[in-house]
Order: sequence, then structure tokens, then C-alpha cells
Amino acid sequence: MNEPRGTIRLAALTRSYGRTTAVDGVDLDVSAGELITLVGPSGSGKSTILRLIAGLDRPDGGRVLVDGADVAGVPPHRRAVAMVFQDYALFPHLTVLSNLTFGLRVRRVRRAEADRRARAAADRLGIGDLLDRYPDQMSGGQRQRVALARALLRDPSVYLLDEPLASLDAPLRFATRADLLALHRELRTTTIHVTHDQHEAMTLGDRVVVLADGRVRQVGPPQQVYDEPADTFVAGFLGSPPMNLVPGGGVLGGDPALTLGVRPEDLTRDDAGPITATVEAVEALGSEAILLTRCPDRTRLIVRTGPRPGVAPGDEVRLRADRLHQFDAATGRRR
Amino acid sequence: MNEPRGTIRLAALTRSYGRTTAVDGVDLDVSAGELITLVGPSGSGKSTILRLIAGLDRPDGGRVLVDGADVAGVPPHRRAVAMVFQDYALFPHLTVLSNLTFGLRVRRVRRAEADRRARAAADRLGIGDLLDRYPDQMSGGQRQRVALARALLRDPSVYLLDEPLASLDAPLRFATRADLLALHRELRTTTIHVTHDQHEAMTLGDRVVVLADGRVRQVGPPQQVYDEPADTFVAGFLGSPPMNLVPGGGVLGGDPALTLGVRPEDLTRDDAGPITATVEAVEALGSEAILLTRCPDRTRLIVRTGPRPGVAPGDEVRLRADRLHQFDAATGRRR
Amino acid sequence: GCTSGDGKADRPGITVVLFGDAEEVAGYRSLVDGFTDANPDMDVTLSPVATQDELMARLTTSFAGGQPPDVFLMNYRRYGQFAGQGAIEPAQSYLDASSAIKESDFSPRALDAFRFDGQKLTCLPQNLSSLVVYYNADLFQAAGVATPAPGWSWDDFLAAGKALTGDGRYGIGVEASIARLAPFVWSNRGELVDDENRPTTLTLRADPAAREAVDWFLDLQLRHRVVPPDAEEQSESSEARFLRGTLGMYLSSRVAVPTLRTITGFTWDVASLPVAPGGVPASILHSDAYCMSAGLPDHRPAWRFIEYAMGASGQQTLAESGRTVPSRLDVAGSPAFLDPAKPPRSSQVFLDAEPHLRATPRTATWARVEKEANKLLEEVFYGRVDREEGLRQLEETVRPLFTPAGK
Amino acid sequence: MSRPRSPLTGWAFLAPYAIAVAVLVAVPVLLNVGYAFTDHTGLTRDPQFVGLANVRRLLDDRFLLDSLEASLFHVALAVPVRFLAAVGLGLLLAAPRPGGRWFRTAVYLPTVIPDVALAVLFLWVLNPLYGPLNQFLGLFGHAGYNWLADPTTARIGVVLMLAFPIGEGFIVVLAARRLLDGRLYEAAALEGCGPFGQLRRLTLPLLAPVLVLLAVRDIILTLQVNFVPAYVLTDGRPANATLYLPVYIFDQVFEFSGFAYGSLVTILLMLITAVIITGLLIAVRRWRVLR
Amino acid sequence: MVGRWLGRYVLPALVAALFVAPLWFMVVGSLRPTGSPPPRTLELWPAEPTTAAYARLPELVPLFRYLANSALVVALAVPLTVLVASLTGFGLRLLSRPARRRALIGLLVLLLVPVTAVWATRFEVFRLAGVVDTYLPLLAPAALAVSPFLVLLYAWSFGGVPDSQLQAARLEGAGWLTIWRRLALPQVKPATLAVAVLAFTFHWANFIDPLLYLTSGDRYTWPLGLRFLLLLNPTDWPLLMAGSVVATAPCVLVFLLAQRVLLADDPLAALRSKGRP
Ligand SMILES: Nc1ncnc2c1ncn2[C@@H]1O[C@H](COP(=O)(O)OP(=O)(O)OP(=O)(O)O)[C@@H](O)[C@H]1O
Ligand SMILES: Nc1ncnc2c1ncn2[C@@H]1O[C@H](COP(=O)(O)OP(=O)(O)OP(=O)(O)O)[C@@H](O)[C@H]1O
Ligand SMILES: [Mg+2]
Ligand SMILES: [Mg+2]
Repeated sequence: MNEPRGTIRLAALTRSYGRTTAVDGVDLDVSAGELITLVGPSGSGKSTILRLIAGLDRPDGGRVLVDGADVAGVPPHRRAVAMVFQDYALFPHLTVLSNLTFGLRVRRVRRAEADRRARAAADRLGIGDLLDRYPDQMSGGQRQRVALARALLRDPSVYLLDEPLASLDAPLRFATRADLLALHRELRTTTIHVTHDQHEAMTLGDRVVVLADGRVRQVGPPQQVYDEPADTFVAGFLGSPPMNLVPGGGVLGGDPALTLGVRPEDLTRDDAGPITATVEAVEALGSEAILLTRCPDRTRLIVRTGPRPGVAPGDEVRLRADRLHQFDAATGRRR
Repeated sequence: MNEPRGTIRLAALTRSYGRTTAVDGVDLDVSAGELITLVGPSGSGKSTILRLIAGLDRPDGGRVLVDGADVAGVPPHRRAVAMVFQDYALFPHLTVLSNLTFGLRVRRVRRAEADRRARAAADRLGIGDLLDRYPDQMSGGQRQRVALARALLRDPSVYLLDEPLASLDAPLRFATRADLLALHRELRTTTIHVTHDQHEAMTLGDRVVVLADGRVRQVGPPQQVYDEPADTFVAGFLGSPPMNLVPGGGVLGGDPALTLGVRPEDLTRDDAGPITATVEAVEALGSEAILLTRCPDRTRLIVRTGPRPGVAPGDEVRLRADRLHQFDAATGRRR
Repeated sequence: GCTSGDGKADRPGITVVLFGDAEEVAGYRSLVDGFTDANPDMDVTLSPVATQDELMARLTTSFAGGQPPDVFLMNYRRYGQFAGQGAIEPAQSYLDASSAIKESDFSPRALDAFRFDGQKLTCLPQNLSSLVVYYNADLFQAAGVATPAPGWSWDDFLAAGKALTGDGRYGIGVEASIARLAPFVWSNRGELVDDENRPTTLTLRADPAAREAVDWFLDLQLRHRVVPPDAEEQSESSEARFLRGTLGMYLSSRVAVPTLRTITGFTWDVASLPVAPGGVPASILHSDAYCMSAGLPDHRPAWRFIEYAMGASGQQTLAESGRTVPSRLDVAGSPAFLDPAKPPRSSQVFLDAEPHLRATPRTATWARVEKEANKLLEEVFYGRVDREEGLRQLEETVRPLFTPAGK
Repeated sequence: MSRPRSPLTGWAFLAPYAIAVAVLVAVPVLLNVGYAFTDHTGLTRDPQFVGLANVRRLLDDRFLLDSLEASLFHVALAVPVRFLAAVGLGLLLAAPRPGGRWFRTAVYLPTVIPDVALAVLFLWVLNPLYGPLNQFLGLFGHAGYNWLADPTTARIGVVLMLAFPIGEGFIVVLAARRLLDGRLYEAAALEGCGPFGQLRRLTLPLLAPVLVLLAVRDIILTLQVNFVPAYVLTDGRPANATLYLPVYIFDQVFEFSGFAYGSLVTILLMLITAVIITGLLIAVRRWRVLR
Repeated sequence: MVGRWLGRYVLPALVAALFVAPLWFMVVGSLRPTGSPPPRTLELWPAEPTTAAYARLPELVPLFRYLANSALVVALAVPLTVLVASLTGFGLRLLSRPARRRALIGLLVLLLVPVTAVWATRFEVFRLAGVVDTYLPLLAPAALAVSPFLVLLYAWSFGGVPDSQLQAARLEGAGWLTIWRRLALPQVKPATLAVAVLAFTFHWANFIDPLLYLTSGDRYTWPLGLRFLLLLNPTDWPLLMAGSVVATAPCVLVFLLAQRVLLADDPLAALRSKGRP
């Protein structure tokens, strides 16, 4: 109680399903008002962590502390937690309005008052004119916003968002992401956001948590994680195209005990560069281009250049590596 | 029959569901061996076009010609078409191996031979060790690859791929995309690939088709579509972040009859630039950064810069627009 | 204990379970109404069921569950099962002590059938009926055959049957069952079972007199074809046929009368069963009796109901239905039963048969014996199996059923 | 499913049912099992323990053999007929088509006819002279049968009657078929699978769990419950050809005061049902029906 | 094209005709005049239809009292059946996978118990509870959801409600009973309808329970009443058929009301158009 409202601490949290350990000794501190992003490959335990925090699932080991108190005995509906589900979990037999007022009515808010609050939340998210629709009469983006509005009405101390933007197309996702950010700036409610989108991972959170196989691989501000990945997994996972990793150093400067990495944008074309490579394919992305190249020792290197790079498959280029990352070849840890 | 095998021609193809016209007079020629990409917002009719080509759905109007012959009367199981469904459509009661050999067995290939070919296809896509699993025992990415492998085994004259990479995480998507490309280079089978991923739209196809509301908005090589979008819709749709569009020209140089557009990467910081803007947010993406800025006349401009741009929210920057796009303000068409 | 009167200890209440079709039940209802009018201090719960099978199900359940009805109506061919288990409170002592009714009021033949141990009355029979011949007088006239006269013989009977058969009509309609067969066996001085009181087998083949009667009975169908054959009988029962006027003679008991009274198109009457050549007149008893469940704390209310039902007014109510012959001979001899205004004219036949009535054995397993034997007799009668083989099978199959199970 | 809720919640919802089962099924059944080893007649209240006497009686009861034969014949014929009718019609009528609802309604309707009414109706349908069935056969120049007089035709007649009330299975097949993902059929079509292949390779395997459940249920129904109409229609005739086990039990318990013996035959019936069903489940175990 | 037409309409229509035939002949049979023999040819409609048989029903048996009793029993038993089946089905839905398998096996064993095993012995239970000759014993099957099958039907339908919805409702503060009532039940209306129709048919036609556990003739239900007609004059087919029609008609009616949703091409759409305000 001496900590501010909305802090979350996960201590050695563990949850197994049969033989798979979905969450494996996760420690994490989230401070009040923080927006934290959880990323990791599919099946790395992201959703499970959210469900443990919400009380929808019980840990096999470890503890969840909210505002400093262990919440093990607190049932989900008494935790001040709002969750937006990966599949929205709207109630298909209810109109949008009834979906929004469901929780209020369950908590015995009077109908008029519940309607008023639901309308306010809907207006805020620009779905005020959809209140009479059923979920299956709306687009993904609209459903997404209904789910968000429902969560807003809870006025919780923690938001848990499970890939809330996954099924939106690019422009809509771009817009909704901005909405989410604006909302968080305004409310300053502690938020845990799960995503597998590179862009979201990099831009949304104050900090990003990279998970793999139920374990935390790295926690830190996005740019820092990008710049100094803790191990080869994080290096390969964050960034698109991913970092070039060369076991034993190879063309980047050999050292059998190390794996060397260089990000595609840190490989610069330089006629005096030490690396020679043959272009195999050019992916023009409009705003930039990706060269897929291969060195004489068959190492593949991905190079990011400006748009219209002026090379064609088969051409030979010379490259300079600007910022090298060093990892232990055996453990994969950053050196 | 005088055209080569695998050409597809859609002529004034139309399909309505109730009051929504999912496909609205689409004309398209795909030449043999071409890989064409279909992009468009959700609900623009991409899947419907594929289903019409496959014969899973009947057009209300217009024709589908394969190799020059109208296929209206040919049932789907007699069309030489392989499709990867948006939701995979794996057979839940069969193991991966049986899923793969399903079509072969239907076409009376002997079991040993069918198994051999299925194993080869599975190995090629890295799912050779999953052959005994059932679909519900696999992750989304694994299922996706099974669906791809199943299509590979068909040896059809046309591949129809409906967002085949949508549920893969970034590194896997990157790798599988390269596989797909290599495969197409090797087999040279006509392929129509639906995606809503910017990156795929730009890199995969020989040509890209942009759809909206069931109509074709633009067809052409990706770079050309990116560089010379036919209207404001295409301009806003392709590219992430999207093109800055300023109705009436505004800060970009006023002309009430025009909408002017400039891509984020074509806005360069230049202390002598004509445009003044205040930075509202900086999204550091690791390899680059996005500045969200606002001009004095409240026009928002998105600017793409290199990583570590060295500005903070609230700073003022001066910008230069390098390549302007001009659209008719009334029709949205390119001028 | 008796919990049927729960909460109404001040008013004795009894439950009466009985069986019958819709019209019979209506008759019982007026009987009960008469009783409660006369005894306003008593509640009677009338609990009718349709068939005897259902009656048995209802009784078994309630006996097994420990809440049997106070009074139940039961056919004498089935009461042995109950009496053998001591489930019935013997009525003799109540009758002896009764001031309302006395033993001599009733047909001795009917009473005898309900003396389980041969001495003491177990239940009180409310009616008696016998197998008789209903005949279509118009058909007889048209065929120029004399109408049956008292004491007519099997040969007269068969001759009439032959004369009436033809043209889609049949002379005789009779069910293939032990109960229909028995009076013919007895008339021919044969016996149905080896020992009346402790039967161990049917003697349809072993007893030559019985065998003769059986063959004669089967010949009606198998040789003379004066009885509707299998498919015809299945399509339309003899009773329906008789009602329609396409059957000359129909063998049944008094039960048929209410139905036959709906006939408007021709005149019909009733005659006694024909007598075997050199034989004796015989018929079979049909009777249902009121029984009291054993083990109830107080049998007096039940007995009061039985006294009323067996009393003159109760029996009269019953007689008016026309369906049964009252077991009270004074009522049976009164116009309440013999009402000349209603067919059949010769109802006296039922009373005349009374001295010649015989009952089938009353052992605990008789009901089962009869049921299984009927099924097999039907097979023989309709020629579905060979006569000799069929009869042998019948006796063999049924024999083990005589020994009570588990003893 | 995971443990998204305390594991007790689900059981708590089951509690009322469990109590009802305990009071209304478990206790009566245990009583019944107990009675099987006594001389209980149903008419007295002091049954005596008689050990295996009833079992010995069971072993040389010729009627029981008849009854067993009748029941097994009945199951062997009725279950496939009812099952095929329900599944076939369910699949035939599942596809949307104008008026489809009325076709389905028609198939369901006989199911709502009360047992007694159905039996009475079939007394007429099977009537050798007036019955529509024989009249129908007459259209093809066939003389027809005296249905209820011959053991075999009587049994077939009962099966025919029971082929009509199949509405419950029919509805389940309809619903299950509709739940199948249409996408799978499209995928199969693109794999070169025609309508028949789709039925064989998709519909039937995908419906397998439901079908097995239906078959299990139908076996139980046929062996144990459906006898009411048979009881009214034939009552064991002719010559015990339709003396199905439940009819025999009913007769023993309620007509012949063989309460204890009837209880024993009831146990036998239960065992037979269990054996048949276990056999079925083992035969189809590779379909992953119990997954 | 012809083959397609045959498969889509002609064959189904023939099947439909075959299945409607029993009911049709029942109605036709009830409209014949009393006393005339059954026709020797297929009669699709009686020569002189009459409702005389129906008029005689109330004279022979207390028709309206029996029907009212039946209606009372059904009015109590059907809701109880739906309640028990849906609560139990929901409970199954909530169980973990292994626990559910155990419960299912339990249900299967329950399904194995022959009805004959409990008829007589249940009487003892009812007597101890002092409810013989009341309608409570007739509600016993309802307390058992009529058959485990109906419970399975519900469990199966509830399986279609995703976990995430249950959890979302949980987070919204709803208790499990609220979730069952406000979230799960409204989404499985076709199942509820199906269970209600099946339960209605069962309770309406229930013959054995009233026979064994009701003693007062005044409390009888119609199936018992029908039996009293069965023994009457054998040429009175019309009367018997009229009795059967009366016994069947309510079930048919209830079913016809339900089939709009139950048997529609798309049950969800049919539901929706009803559910909408
Ligand atoms: N209810 C469950 N039963 C069994 N295994 C489960 C269950 N829920 C999750 N798992 C397993 O736990 C692991 C983590 O699952 P989780 O849903 O947390 O992954 P995720 O990171 O959210 O993945 P995604 O990005 O695909 O949503 C996976 O291996 C999954 O198969
Ligand atoms: N079976 C159907 N019934 C009714 N409407 C349909 C049906 N199929 C598609 N539609 C409608 O047709 C339009 C086009 O749908 P389609 O599936 O082709 O879109 P899409 O471009 O593939 O979208 P997405 O990216 O979401 O897959 C949508 O408005 C959709 O709602
Ligand atoms: Mg997840
Ligand atoms: Mg699509």
C-alpha cells in the first residue's frame, strides 16, 4: 500500500500446461502509469502472462503482486484489471450498447447511468453511431474499438491488451495505434501491451520485454534493446529485416569464440569496404531497398539501402560494417 | 488454346452478396508464369476474386477465362488450381502427413509414392518432423506451412495464395517469403498472391493490383505504383507510414484544385527548407525514426529520418519536400 | 404403514384401484359416488387403470414400495399370485361378522373360485360371467338354420357354423386361448391339468377326452374353416366382424354386451355353449373380486366400501352397465340385470350357466401359464405350426412354469 | 481447456444433477441390484437373501433365451436402419434449399407421436388386408405378408415402426453437419475431391464423434427403451418372437411377481448393453472419437 | 440438371411424404364415421369426414381434466428440464479436459441404466418423501434432464462459446450464474429450443410414471386417459385415432413453432431476427 496505485510485480512466475512450460520463472516490475510492451514469438507465453495477472489462470509457482499485495486469492472480477482479448471476446448476442453496459449492469449500475457512460466511451472512440449493431455486423477495426471502449468503462488500475491491433490493416492499425498512445498519455493507467508487430514493439512502450519459451530475454527501452540486444535471439527477433548474424565472425572478422552481428542498415556500400558480396536479389520497398547478398564464403548478408540503389542481381558490391555486435558463440549472450 | 498454359483473364467480373458488391467489374490479365500480388483494405474483395477463379463461388456477371477458355461450367475439383486459404483449411481429423497426401490419394497416387512426395514437400518447408501431429497440436505458423506444402503437392497451373504469411512472426515470414520467391523462380507457375502486408506487396510480385471496394484502382510493377500512385487512395494505401496528403496544397504550395502529396521519406530536414513544423512525437524504430510533426496551419506531416534524428517533441524543424505528387482535388485522380 | 390418508386422520380415506375401459370406469365412478353419498365421512380415491397388465404394474409397485391400495379389483386367474404371498387380507372373517351382506347372497361358484386354500374366502367376487354364444339371428334366418336351443350339441353348433360360412362371412368367431378352449374340454369330460389343486402340467394331449375336445376346437379352423383365418382375424377382430353383421356366432363373455348393444342393423341374441356329444354342459367362470391389501393397520374402512359395493344397491349400479353378471344372485335375477327392454333377450342364459361354471386353477403361477400357453395355442390354431408338434411344444414349454420360481 | 476458473465451479454446476442422480437413479438401482439376490416378489416387504438361486434359474430359462434372441435380432436390425435413416436424411436435407425447412419438419414429425399412438397406428399400417403397407406391396403385384403372425416379419414390422421416430438423431446430424467448416469442403474440392469423395473423406470422418455418440445412444434406446410401442404392437407375439428383454423384465416384475428375477435380468440387460457399446467403442477407437 | 433437381427436391419430397404419412393417416382415421369398417383401399381423405369422434371423447373420459393435468405437468417439467440440462451442460463446459472426460464417462454409465431398473424401486424413495400421488414424481425425469443426452447437447453447444468470452465477462464482474444466464444461455437458443421440444414431447407422452406414481384418477394425465379408450369397441377406430390426435397435436404444435429456428437453413440467422428488438 505504500507503493503508488497500478504497480505490478511478477516474482518467479511459473505456469505449465502438461509438459510445456508456458511461463517459466518470469520476474518483472511494472511501475505505475507505465506502458510496457511484451513481444516474443508465437507460443512464448505472452497471453499466459496476461491471464495470470488478470487472475483468469493460476500460477503453478511464483507470485503476482498488484500495488504491493499478493493477489493470489483475489478472483478476477475483484481485480481492478481490464483486458482486451486477442479475439476481442465481444458478446455476439448483444448489441454494441449492451456489450458496453454488460459489466456496468452486472455491477448494478442503473440503466440510465450505464447507458450514459457507455455512450460517452463509445463517442470517445468514434463508434457512437454503431451502438445498435451486433458484433458480426462490424469490421475488425470497429470491433477492436468496441472492445477497447468496454475496457475503458472499467476504469481499472491496469490495462492488459492482447495483440489488440493484430487484425487491422496497415492504415487502420497506424491510426488506432496513435489513438491508443493518446489515450495512455491522457489516462496514465498502467498498461501491458502484447504484440508481435515490430513496429508496435519499437514505438508503443516505455519499455519492451522480449520473451522466448516463457522466459524473459531482455527488458529495456526499445531503442536500447534494439541497439544492444542481450543475446542472439533478441538480436534476430527485433528488427526487420533481422540482424545479420555470422557465427565465428567470418567475413566480419573471424573469432571462433564469437558470433558477430551487424544490422542491415549498418552495412554501408563503400567501394573501399572490406567485404565483397554478390547481389542475389533486390527488394525495392519504395522508401528504401533491401539487397540480399552472398559473400564468397557463402555467408548471406542483408543490406538496407536507400531507394533506387542502382544495382542489379549479379552485381558485385563492397560493404563496410559500421556497428558490430559481439555475442558469445556458445551461450549466445552479448559480450 | 493458342495462349500458353496458366494464363488467367478476368473480364468484367462481378459478384454481390446481398447489398454489398464484393467484386465490381474487375478486368485483369495475368500472363503465364507471372506472380501477381493483390492488395487492398479488408473487405475490398481480394478473397472473393480468388474464390471466383477457383470456382468456389459463381460470378453474378463477367467471365473467368483460364488458358483462354471460359471455365464457368467447370466445378472446382476439375480446375487445375491450388489454393492456400486465409484460415489454412487443414483437415482437423487428419495428421499432417494425411493432410498432405489427401489430394494425392484422391487422385489415386499409390500410398508409398504419395508419402514420399509429401515428405519431400514437408522437408522443403521445414515441417518434416511434424508429420504425425494433428492440426490442433500446431502453432499458427506451422499450420500455415502445412497449408503451403499441401498446395505445393498439387502441381497446378495456377496457385492462389490468400494471405499465406499472415500469421507468421517476422523472422519466419521473412524466411518463408524468400522460400516462396525461390519456388516461383523455379517452377514458374502462375501465382496470385493476396496480402495486406506492405512489404510483401512491394517485394513479391511482378505486378501489384490495388483493390478498393471491389474495383481495381491500379495495376503495375510495385515500384511504379509506389512512385506514381494513380489516385489518392493508392497513394495513401501503399507505403508505411503513408503518404502525406494535403488537400488544397497548403504548406506544400497552394492550389485549391489539387491535392498534393509527399512521401515521408521525401520530406528532408533542411534548415533552408520552405516548411516549418513542430515535432509532436518521435517514433524511434531502431533502423530509422519517424517524426510526427504539425505545421502552423495544423496540417500534420509525417517525416521519415535516419535513426537517432536528434530532435525531441516540441522542437521546431524546417523541411524540404523533394517529390510532390499532384491529384485532382475532386476526383482524387493523379494529374 | 398406511400413509394414504396423510394429514386427514379425522376422515378415513381409502384408495381403490381397479381396471376397465372408459365406460366401465364411468360405472365405477358412479358406484363410488353412491358410496360417498351414503358414507359422507369417508374419502374414496378412485384409481382406475385400463388393462390388467397396468393393474399389475400399479399393484406391484405400490406393494413393493410399501404403500398398497386399501382395495383392489382382481381377476381370479391372477389373485393366486397375491394370495400365495399373503398379500391379501382374507375376507372370510369380515364377511362372517358382517351384518350388511352374507355369504349365501352370492353365487357359490364365484365364491369358490376365491377360496385360495379351498376353505376361507380371500376376496369377494363382484361379478360372474361365462363363455356364451352370441348369434346373429337374421343370418340364421337367412340361411334357414334353426336358432340355437338350450342343450344344443357340438354337431348342431358346427353345422350352423358351416351353413353360415361363405360369401365373405364366417360362421364362428372365437379367440384361440386356453380360456375359450377350457369349457369344451370340460364339456367332453376332459381335464385341462393333471391336478386341479396342485397342477404340474397341462393334459391337452395325455387325457384322451381333452385331446378330443382340443382337436375338435382346432378343426373349426384347420379343417372346417368356419372360423376367420389368420389374416382375416388380424385384419378385423371377430367382435368387429360380428358387429358388422358378417359373423354368425361369436364366443365371448358378458363383457361384449355393451358394445353389442350399439348394433342397430340386425337382431342378435345369446345362447349357452353347445354340449359335447355324450358330455355335460360346462362353461368357464370369469370373475373379478374386491381384495383388501394385507398389512394395513385398519381394514374397516376398506371393508365398508366392499360391503357397499357388494350390497344390493352397489351391485345394482354395476348391473346397469350391462357389462357383467352380478355375483349377487338376487340382483342377477332382478330386472336390473334381466331388463327385457335391452338385448339380449335371453340373458337368463348367463344365470342358467351358473351351476355348470368351472374355474381354472388358482395357483400363484397360473397367470403366467395361461399367457404363455395362449401364445402357442394361437400358433397351432392358425396353422402356423404343425398340430402335433405345436401341442407338444406347448405342453413342454409351459410345464416348467407350474413349479413356482426359486422353490 | 485450461484452469481459467477454480476447478470447483464446474462441479458446483453439476451438483444439482448429481444429487438427482444419487436419489433417483443410484439408490433405486442399488436397491434393485440388492433385490436380485433375494426371493423378493414385489408383493411382500420382507425379502429373504437366497444367494445365487436366481442366477441358477437364469441359466436354464428358455424364455430368457428367446428373449435374448429377439433383443439381439432387434438391435442388429433396428440400430442400423434407424442410424442410416437419421444420418442419411440428416445429410441429404442439411444443405440449404428453398423449402428445406419443411422437408426437415416432415422427417421430424413422427418423432412427436406418443408411443402408444404410434403403435396403434402401426397396428393399422401392418394390417394384412387393409394396411397401407400391404396395399403398397400390392401395387407391385406382391401378395403382402401377414406381418404380425410370422416371427421374422413381426420383428421386421417392429423395426419398420421404429424407423419413423428418428427425429432426435436426425436433428443432431443436421446440427453437426452445419457446424462443419465450409472452407474444408472448398479445400477438398480444390484437392480434386468430388461430392462422393467429400462425403467419404470429410463429412463422415469429421462427424465420427457425433455419429458414434448417436450410435451408442441408439443401441441403448433400442435395447432398453423403445419397447413401449413394441409392447403395445405385439406384446411378445407371435411365439415370443418379439419378447424383447425389457418386455420380459416388465412381465417378470409386474405381471408374474418375479421382482427379484426381473432385477437380475435387468442387470443382465445392463451388462449386455455395456458389452455391445464397449465393442463398438473399441471397433472405432482409431477415429479419435473420445479425444 | 435433371439429376440435380431430383436430388434437391423430388427425393426429399418423397421422403417427406413418407414421414408425414403416419400422421396424415392418423388424422384421416379420426375423421371417419364410427362403426364403418376400415376402407380396403388407400383412402387419402374420408368420403364423409366427421368430427363425431372428437365430440364423443369428453363423454367417455374426463378429457379436459386430463388435458389440464398434462398441461400442468408439462408447464412445470419442461422449464425444470431446461434448467437442469443447461446448468449441468454449462458445468461440463467449465470442467477441465480430463475432468470432463470423467464426467462424460459417468453420463455414459448413467445412460446405460435401464429404465426398468428404477421404476419400482423409485416408488420407495417417493413414499419415504411422502410425495406419492402428487405431481412431484412426474418431475423426477425433469430433475434428471430427461436423459443425459440433453445434457450432452447443451455441453456441446456451450463449447461454442469461446473461453475468452467467459473470461471477459468474468473480468466485467459477472458471477458464474450470471454468465450462465446472461451470456451462455442466450447464445445457445437453438439448443434450448431443441431441449424444450424434446422435453415437451417426453413429458407430454410420459405414460409409465403417471401410471406407477399417481393414484388419484383425478390427477391422471392424458396418456393414461388414452389407454381407457384403447379397450373400447374395436370398430371405434375413429375414436382411438381422435384420442391419438389429441395426444399428438400439442407436440406437433410445439414443434412447428420451434422448427422456424431449429430447422432453418441458418439457425443463427433465424435466431438473430428473433432476438432483435
Ligand atoms: N490452455 C492451454 N492448454 C495447453 N497448453 C496451453 C494452453 N494455453 C497455452 N498453452 C501453451 O502455452 C504456451 C504459451 O501460450 P500463450 O498463449 O501464452 O502464447 P502466446 O505468446 O500468447 O502466443 P501467440 O502469439 O500465438 O498468441 C504455448 O506453447 C501454448 O501451446
Ligand atoms: N459469403 C459472404 N456473404 C456475405 N458477404 C460476403 C461473403 N463473403 C464476402 N462477403 C463480403 O464481401 C466483401 C469482400 O469480402 P472478401 O472476403 O473478398 O474481402 P477481403 O478483401 O478478402 O478481406 P480480408 O482482407 O478481410 O480478408 C466484404 O464486404 C464481405 O463482407
Ligand atoms: Mg497469445
Ligand atoms: Mg480475405
